[in-house]
Order: sequence, then structure tokens, then C-alpha cells
Amino acid sequence: MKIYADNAATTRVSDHALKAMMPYFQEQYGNPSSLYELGQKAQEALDDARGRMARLLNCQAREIIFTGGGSEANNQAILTAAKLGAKQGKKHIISTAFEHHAVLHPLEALKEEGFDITLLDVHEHGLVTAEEVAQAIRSDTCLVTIMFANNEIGTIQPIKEIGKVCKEKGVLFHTDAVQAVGHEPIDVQDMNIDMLSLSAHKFHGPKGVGALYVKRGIVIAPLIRGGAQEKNKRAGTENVPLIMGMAAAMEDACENMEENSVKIRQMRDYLIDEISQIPHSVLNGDRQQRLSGNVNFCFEGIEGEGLLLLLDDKGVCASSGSACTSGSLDPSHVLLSIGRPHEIAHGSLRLSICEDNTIEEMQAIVRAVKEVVEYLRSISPVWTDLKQGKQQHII
Amino acid sequence: MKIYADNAATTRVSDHALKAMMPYFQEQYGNPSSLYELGQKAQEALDDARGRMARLLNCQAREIIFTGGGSEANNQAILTAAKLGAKQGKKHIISTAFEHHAVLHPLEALKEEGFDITLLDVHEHGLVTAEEVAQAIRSDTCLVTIMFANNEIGTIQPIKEIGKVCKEKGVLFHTDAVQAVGHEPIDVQDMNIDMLSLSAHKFHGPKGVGALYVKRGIVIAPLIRGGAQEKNKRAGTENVPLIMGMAAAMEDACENMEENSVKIRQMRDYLIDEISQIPHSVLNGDRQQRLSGNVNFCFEGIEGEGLLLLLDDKGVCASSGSACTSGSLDPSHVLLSIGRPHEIAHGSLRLSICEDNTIEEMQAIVRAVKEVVEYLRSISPVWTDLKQGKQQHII
Amino acid sequence: MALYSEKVMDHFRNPRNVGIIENADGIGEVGNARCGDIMKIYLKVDNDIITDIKFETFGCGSAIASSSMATELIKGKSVHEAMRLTNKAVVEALDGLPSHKVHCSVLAEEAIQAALKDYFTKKGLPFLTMPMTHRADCSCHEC
Amino acid sequence: MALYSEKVMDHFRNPRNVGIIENADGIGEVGNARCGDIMKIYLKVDNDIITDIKFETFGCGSAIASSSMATELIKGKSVHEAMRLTNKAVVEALDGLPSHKVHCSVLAEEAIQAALKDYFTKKGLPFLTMPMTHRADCSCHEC
Ligand SMILES: Cc1ncc(COP(=O)(O)O)c(C=O)c1O
Ligand SMILES: Cc1ncc(COP(=O)(O)O)c(C=O)c1O
Repeated sequence: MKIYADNAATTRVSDHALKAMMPYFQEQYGNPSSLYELGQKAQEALDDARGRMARLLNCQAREIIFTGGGSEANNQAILTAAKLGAKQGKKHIISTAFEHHAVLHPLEALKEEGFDITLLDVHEHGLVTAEEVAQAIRSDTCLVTIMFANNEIGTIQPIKEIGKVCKEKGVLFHTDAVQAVGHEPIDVQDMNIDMLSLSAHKFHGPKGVGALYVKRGIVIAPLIRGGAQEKNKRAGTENVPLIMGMAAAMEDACENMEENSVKIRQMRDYLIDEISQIPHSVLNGDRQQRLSGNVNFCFEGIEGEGLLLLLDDKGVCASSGSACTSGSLDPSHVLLSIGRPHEIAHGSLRLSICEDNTIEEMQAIVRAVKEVVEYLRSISPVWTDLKQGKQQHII
Repeated sequence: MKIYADNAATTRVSDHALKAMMPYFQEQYGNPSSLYELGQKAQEALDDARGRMARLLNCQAREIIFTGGGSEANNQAILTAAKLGAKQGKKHIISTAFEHHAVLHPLEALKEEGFDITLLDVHEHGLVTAEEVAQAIRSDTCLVTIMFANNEIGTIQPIKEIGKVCKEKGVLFHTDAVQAVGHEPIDVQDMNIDMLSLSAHKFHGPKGVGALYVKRGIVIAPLIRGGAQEKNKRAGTENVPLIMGMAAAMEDACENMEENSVKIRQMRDYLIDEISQIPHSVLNGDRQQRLSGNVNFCFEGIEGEGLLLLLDDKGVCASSGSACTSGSLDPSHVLLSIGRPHEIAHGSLRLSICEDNTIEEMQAIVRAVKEVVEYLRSISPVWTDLKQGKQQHII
Repeated sequence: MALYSEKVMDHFRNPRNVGIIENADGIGEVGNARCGDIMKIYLKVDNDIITDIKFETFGCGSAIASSSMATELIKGKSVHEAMRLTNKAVVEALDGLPSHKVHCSVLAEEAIQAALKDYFTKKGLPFLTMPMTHRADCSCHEC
Repeated sequence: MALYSEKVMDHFRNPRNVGIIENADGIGEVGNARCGDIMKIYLKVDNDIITDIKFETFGCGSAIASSSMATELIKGKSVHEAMRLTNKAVVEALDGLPSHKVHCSVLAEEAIQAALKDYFTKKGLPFLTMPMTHRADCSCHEC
């Protein structure tokens, strides 16, 4: 039996979300822009989904644009702020060192266009403070973009405080909330969020669909130009079935959030407590300010890939960082950003759990992790050196 | 009973496509970038889909990028050519006056960045010639982008001849083949196509997924930046289920193309012959060089929206132009491009049929169209004037 | 249909007062085919009372519905009451119009004003138009 | 698993010749933990024949599999034959490696060369490395 513990990479589509999608593939398949009933019914469905999602974020329906996922939403938010900034001669952007690549890479592209990018330090615990943001804001700052929760180490940033600072200083504030929506309470008004990205497949909705919230009054720059869909802000025939699945999944996630997180947190804490017992291991990211489902450890003397492959053999699906960089040989930029040395950063394990997991699964995971870490250390020359005192332990 | 005759706007997802998608929502839901088996199986599925689609276009798997639809593919193709062009100081682009907005609008954006855009005339029949393309090419031309088949009037451009010209002159050639893939034979090598856009929901695949073919050697510019998916050319967790549905639908469409088009063409020709009998009506677009399933007429003295709404009441789903501009009050730029005056262009009807339609449905459509046109003319002051000779007939 | 209210669809599907009045006392025509909307109103007036009214419309669903509703609203009314008909009243009577279709109600108002003006002119009476500050702009890009 | 061949997975899951040789005749260690790969090879040589070989590896699946395969390929061979072991032979014996993992096979070759060099040096013999033009570059960005 497989134990899926990589819900930060993607989730299983829930029965409810799938059920919400099904009628729109073969029955209500009309193009929402079409005049006839089949099309208008699709349009009504879209309006309904938009309204329901807006309510969950505490914004207005017209403040939500549907996108093809979280990456697209991030790219569009950053493009929007950059266009507005460039117009006013403001070309400074503040972010953090451990953002997702769907934020960092667009920022790098802007750098080539002459923007000045400040990446705030996230310190050992993987947290920035609102004061640090305030101090970094300059007269030419056009955007602060800081993720709600980190995808690797799960740390939750003080978004409300940062929002307050940005509002006071009159700077646009975007948050990549892909890991937070459906898992943490979010109120865009209360938190003074100007733009927010989300992605359905992180809360049991389908892959390939997401949304960007943009506060009314902000002139949104289109990333994909063409037809008049999404009020000219995002061209392309609307992905009606997947949008319906996203709305259903988001409703479930938000409505059951409290109940779920009690359960998930209990499992998470069990994992953290047990895995911490492995000698020369360290939890990455603040223990308190973290997502209910996130566990991330570094183990000295071993490398992550072998760990994952052997865990897979034992039926445990886990990751060593973000899924989308697994082809890379470099250690995670997130672990480096919290000060883990390269040699430690290579040996990381992320377990991300959800309400469908069970405590029995957690026990099996702990057993498997302990066995695999021990085995890999037994064949590691680094571990031999550490044991023999030829090298000093770092953790 | 409803008769769906708007397959150019979108299509019903086929049973086969849906079946191909289903395992990937709840069973094989892994992230293709993940190392464990669940992820690698998703990766294998993607590879398989890519290979099958490549074979159908006669290209290599690595020349295909999956996108969130046809609009995104068009935007990325144009961005790619523009970046390459700008590097070489080549800032001239050739296209046609009746491209889809997902081509025209990105071109307009480039115009603001200093690109020079030539939109070729498509003449009364809705066709350009390779010679016209050749004549328009300049030493600073970086891209020719011409649609394979027009989405409103269905005319098919001489793509192979245009490809030859572009190859000879060393200019990149992109074609928006969203309406053609699965309906017309396409061979990117034989036709010398450098880039090609397609969208699944135009051939009984799902909405919100498409692909861009880019010939090997062309440096693709990312539109959505982030994770390393699609070899760094398109970030975002891959939409595995929808990609599987797209590949299945494309296979069906291509494999049954001949058989389907015989059937569809027969129905189309029946519609054209019958509707032509309505006095003061005119077929839009060349009768020969057109998609098997496309019928497009203008009727003098009436306006299209009323026509569509009354057809809907009679169970006929049709459109008056492209679906994505139906919110607009302007007449179709496509009809204007073939020289229809505004007053005529307002009174258009597009019927786009597929292999699921029947000849009985065609008979019902003809009856409905005749009745509705007659009725709307009976309440039209323009028609009264035409009848009384106060105005001259244009068609 | 989400696009239009039930009322609009009813007046579109079953337009009241469609047709022509031969020897009308007032005729008004507004709009043009380039923009996609033409409305023509025919009035029969007896003792300052609009005893009959007919319309012909070339235009979209909401144009036809607006014409129908506007004629219903003033049929049997005095010409003076008719002059006070606003596009807003038409929109309200139709239970609303989508924002990009409000210009249809404006056209209906204008068509009736034009027909009344024709009536007054034919009678040799002065015609004072109402200030039309309430009007939505025509959103057709062509004119 | 699509990422690795069956052969790679077999050698990763059941690595041959894992361990340490006390009093080895030659020891070679290459790579560094920064890059995420370290391989250490221990040789026991009798009459120019490699009678025993062991390895320790810190690294990914293909690093462990490459070490295992490389040791298998030269176990029982003469040191001169062993010197001709190329990373290509390792890759082939493993039924291929993904392109971004080829550097693991290079490391294995280098580790064996290093162990042989240590053996020759200890014996006071000259050590001539093979020209390694066939080598894939290490694609780790850090070193
Ligand atoms: C010719 C053409 N190009 C592009 C598109 C855009 O495709 P999509 O809606 O999948 O973005 C369409 C249809 O909508 C089309 O007909
Ligand atoms: C924090 C964060 N931002 C953005 C993304 C990108 O979302 P998507 O894969 O839907 O494009 C992800 C996950 O992949 C994420 O974890």
C-alpha cells in the first residue's frame, strides 16, 4: 500500500471536486461566451464559482481572474505591478530569498529589464518580519511580493502585518498563497492584500487551474492576450470544468479547515517528534509558524534522492524539496536561504500530509525514514568520517 | 432537442478523451516532477502523450510544449519570434487582417514596443497567397504568422506554399492551427512550419489545454516563468489529465479525419446550398478552400444576435462570429476584412458542424434559419426600405 | 438565459406593437445599420392621446425588446406624458439590461422623441426636448 | 520507474561491494559533499589482480548504482585492465543514465583511478592516467 505524503507537490482530486467538474465535459460543454442557453449556462456556472471563491477570500467576484495555475497567476501579478511601476518610474521590488521559482524567475527577468530587486533574508527560521519589509521599502518601490507559506519548509509569514506596512507606505502587496489557500485562514481585506495567487491542485482541486485576486482599482496587465474573456484580462476559452472543480475543492477546504488542521497538525507533530529522534537531524523552518501539514528535515551524511527512492520502495511518497526542481542537481535554494550548508541541504526530506492520511501511516513513515536514513548512512563515506571524528558534525 | 452547430467555438469532450483523462484525477494523480513511482508514472504518461501528438504532426516529441490553450500558445509563439527578432534588430512582422484576436492583440502590444506590423489583405474570398507573403517580406522581417484556417469563415490558407516562401527567405513561420488540427492534414516538416499552435477543445478534447510546436533550434521564450517543467519553457505543474485527454482526442480526430470529413462536408454542402436560396444572402469565405464543417452567411436587413437567440429557441446552437467576442457590439473584424460593409457584417450566422451531427439536424437547421430570417426581416425597417426600393440591395 | 432578464426575453420573443401604421401622425427613425441598430416608431394620435403605436427594429435582442417595451409604456398615454419617457424607465420595466446593452434603451427613447417631434412639427407646434442628462452613452465604437 | 533503468535500480537497491577494506592496498576518494556526491573506493590487490574491492558513496541513486557497477566491472581484473575502465562502460553496463546523471559515472571512473593511483604510489610505481576525452562534464553548478 502506498502512503501519499507529498501533498505540497500536488493533491488527489476530491470526489466532490470531480463531481463538480463532470457535467461540464460532455453535457454543459458550451463556450461561456456563446449566446445560446448551453453557453449561458456555462457562463452562469463560472459566475457562480467566481462568487463562491470571492466569498471565501472576502473579496468581490469581479476581483478574481481565473488562470491556468499558480505560476501563471504569479507571473501576471508581477507583470501587473511592474507595468504600473515602470509608468511611475518606480522600479524597485521587494521579495524574499525563498520564494517559489514562479516568483523568483519573473523577478530575474525584470532585473534584466532594469528593475532593482531586493530579496529579504528569511533567517534561520524561514521568517521575515514586517519591520524588515518596512525598512526595505524605498520611494521607488512598486511591489512587495512575499509568499504566504513556503512550499518547502512550510513557514507562514506575518502577512497581515506586512500588508499593513505596505498599505501605510502605499506600496502594492502581492502574496503567493498557493500553499496557504484552503489551509490557512485568509481574508484579503483584513490582511490588506492587493494581489493573491492560488492554485487548485494544492487543495484537492485539479491541476492546471488557479486564480489571481486583484484588488479593484489596480489596472491588471494581461499576460495572455486575445479574446475578451475575463474582462480582457486573460484570453482563452475558459476552463469551465476545472474552474468548477476548483471552486468546489476550495469550499470544502475552507469550510473544513479547522477540523482538518487539528487532525493534520496532530500527525505532523507526531512526525516531527519522532523524526527529531534520529541523531544529527534538524527540522527546517520554524516549528510554530508553519503549515499544519508540513514536515521538513535535513539529515547529516546522506543525500536526498536515495532517501526518496528507498522510501518509495517502502511505499512512502515524499519529496526532498519542491517537485518542480527535482531534475536539478543543486540543493534547494530554500534550505540555503535558511542557512543550511550545501552538504546538509542535499540531505533533506519533505513530508506534506493532508486530512486523508492516518496516524497508522505516520507510524509507517517514521519506521521507514529511520530505517532508510540508517542504511544510507551505513554506506556513506561522509558518515564514516563523522563517526570516526575525522569531520565535525554540523547538526 | 438541441442541435449543436457551434463546434468552432468549442466541442463536446469525446468519450474516449474523457476516459483517457479519468485515471489521472484520483488514481495517477502524482506530480510528474516527483521521483516516486506515482510521479514517474505521470511523467511517463506525459511523455507518451507528447510522442503520440508529435507523430500526428510529424515532428519530434521534444518539439512540443504543452500550454493552457490556443491563446497561450499563440502568445508564446509571437513572444518567441519577437525576442529573437529584437536581438537581431528585426522588428517587422507579417500577418493577416483576419487572424484570431489571440494573434492580433499580441501583435498590437508589439506595435507599441516599436514593431512594425503588416496585416495582409485577405480579399473577398478570405485567402492570402504565398506571393503576397513573399512580396511583404523585408530584410527586417522576423516573423510571418498566418492562421491555418479562419475560425469564422473557415477559409484554409495555402500554408505549404507560404511555408516554402518563408523557408526560402529565412523568416520564421508560425501558424495558428487551432481550427485546423484534427480537421485538416498537417505535416509540419512538409509544410515548413516553424511554430504551430493548437487547442484541444476544438477537436473534442478538453478546454484549457493546448500545445505549441516549435521546431528544434528555435530558442523558445517562456511566457510563464517558474519551475523547470517543459524544459524551462513553460512553468506550472503539468495538467496531466487534460493533456491525456488532448492526446486521445487528437489521435481520434486525425485517424478518422478522412472518414469524418466526407460526412461533414456532405452536411456542410447541403447547408450551403439550402441557405443560399434565402434571397439576399451571401456565403462568406471561399467555397472550396474551406473547413469541412464551416458555414458562414450574411443576411441583408437583419442583425445577428436576434437571429441567434431565436435559433436557440428553436433548439439550434449557432454563433454569429467567434465566441470570444460575442460581448462586443462591433461587427466581426473577419467579415470586414473580406469587404462586407458594416450593415451586412452585423447580420451574420456561423454554423460549424462535426461528425456527431446528422443530416436530419441539417434539415431542421435549414428550416429554422429560413423561418427566423424571414421573421426578423418582417420587423426590420431596413428590410422595409429595401423592399420598397428606398435603399439598394448590397447583396 | 443569464444574458437577459425574463422580461427582455419575453418582449424579444413576443414583441408588442410590431408593424407599420399607414398614414401615421408621427414617424421617428434613429440609429443606423453601421452601428447595428435602427428603430422606427409610428404614432397614431387622437386628441393628444397616442391611440396606436407601432415599431420596426433592426437590431439585437435588447433593441427589439426595448422598442417593444417603450411602445407599451406610452401606448394610450398623452403625447406630453410620452415625452417624459426615459431610457431608465424602459430599462426598469425590462428588469434591467446588461451594461453594454443600455444604449438600446437610449435608442428607444430617442426613437419615440423623434416620432413625437415629427408629430409636433407636422402639427406646427413647438417641440421642447427633455434634458437627457440621465442618458447612457452609446457604446458602439463605430459612431 | 522511468527515471532510471531496471539495472540502475537493481544496483541502487542491492549495491554490490559496499563497505570498507581495512588495510586496503589502495584508497581513492573523489567528489565533495557540497556537490552532493562523494565516492570512496577501497582496493585489495594481489599479484596485480584486484582480489577485493569495496565502496562507500554519499550521493543520489545513480551515484550509488554507478559505484556498485564500477566495482563489479573491475573486481577480479588486473590493475591494468581496471585502468582502462571508462565512465562510458559504466553507463552502458547500467543500460544508460539520464543525461543530468552521467556525471555520476564519471565520478565512479575517477574514484577508481584515484584508488589505483594510490595503489601504484604506495608501491612506488609510476601511474599514467588514461586520456579522458570521452568524459562528460560534471553538470553540478556549484563546482
Ligand atoms: C483560430 C483560433 N485561434 C486561437 C483560439 C484560442 O484558443 P483557446 O480558446 O484555446 O485559447 C481560437 C479559439 O478560441 C481560435 O479559433
Ligand atoms: C508556493 C508556490 N507557488 C507557485 C506554485 C506553482 O503553482 P502551479 O504549479 O499551479 O503553477 C507552487 C506549486 O507548484 C507553489 O508551491
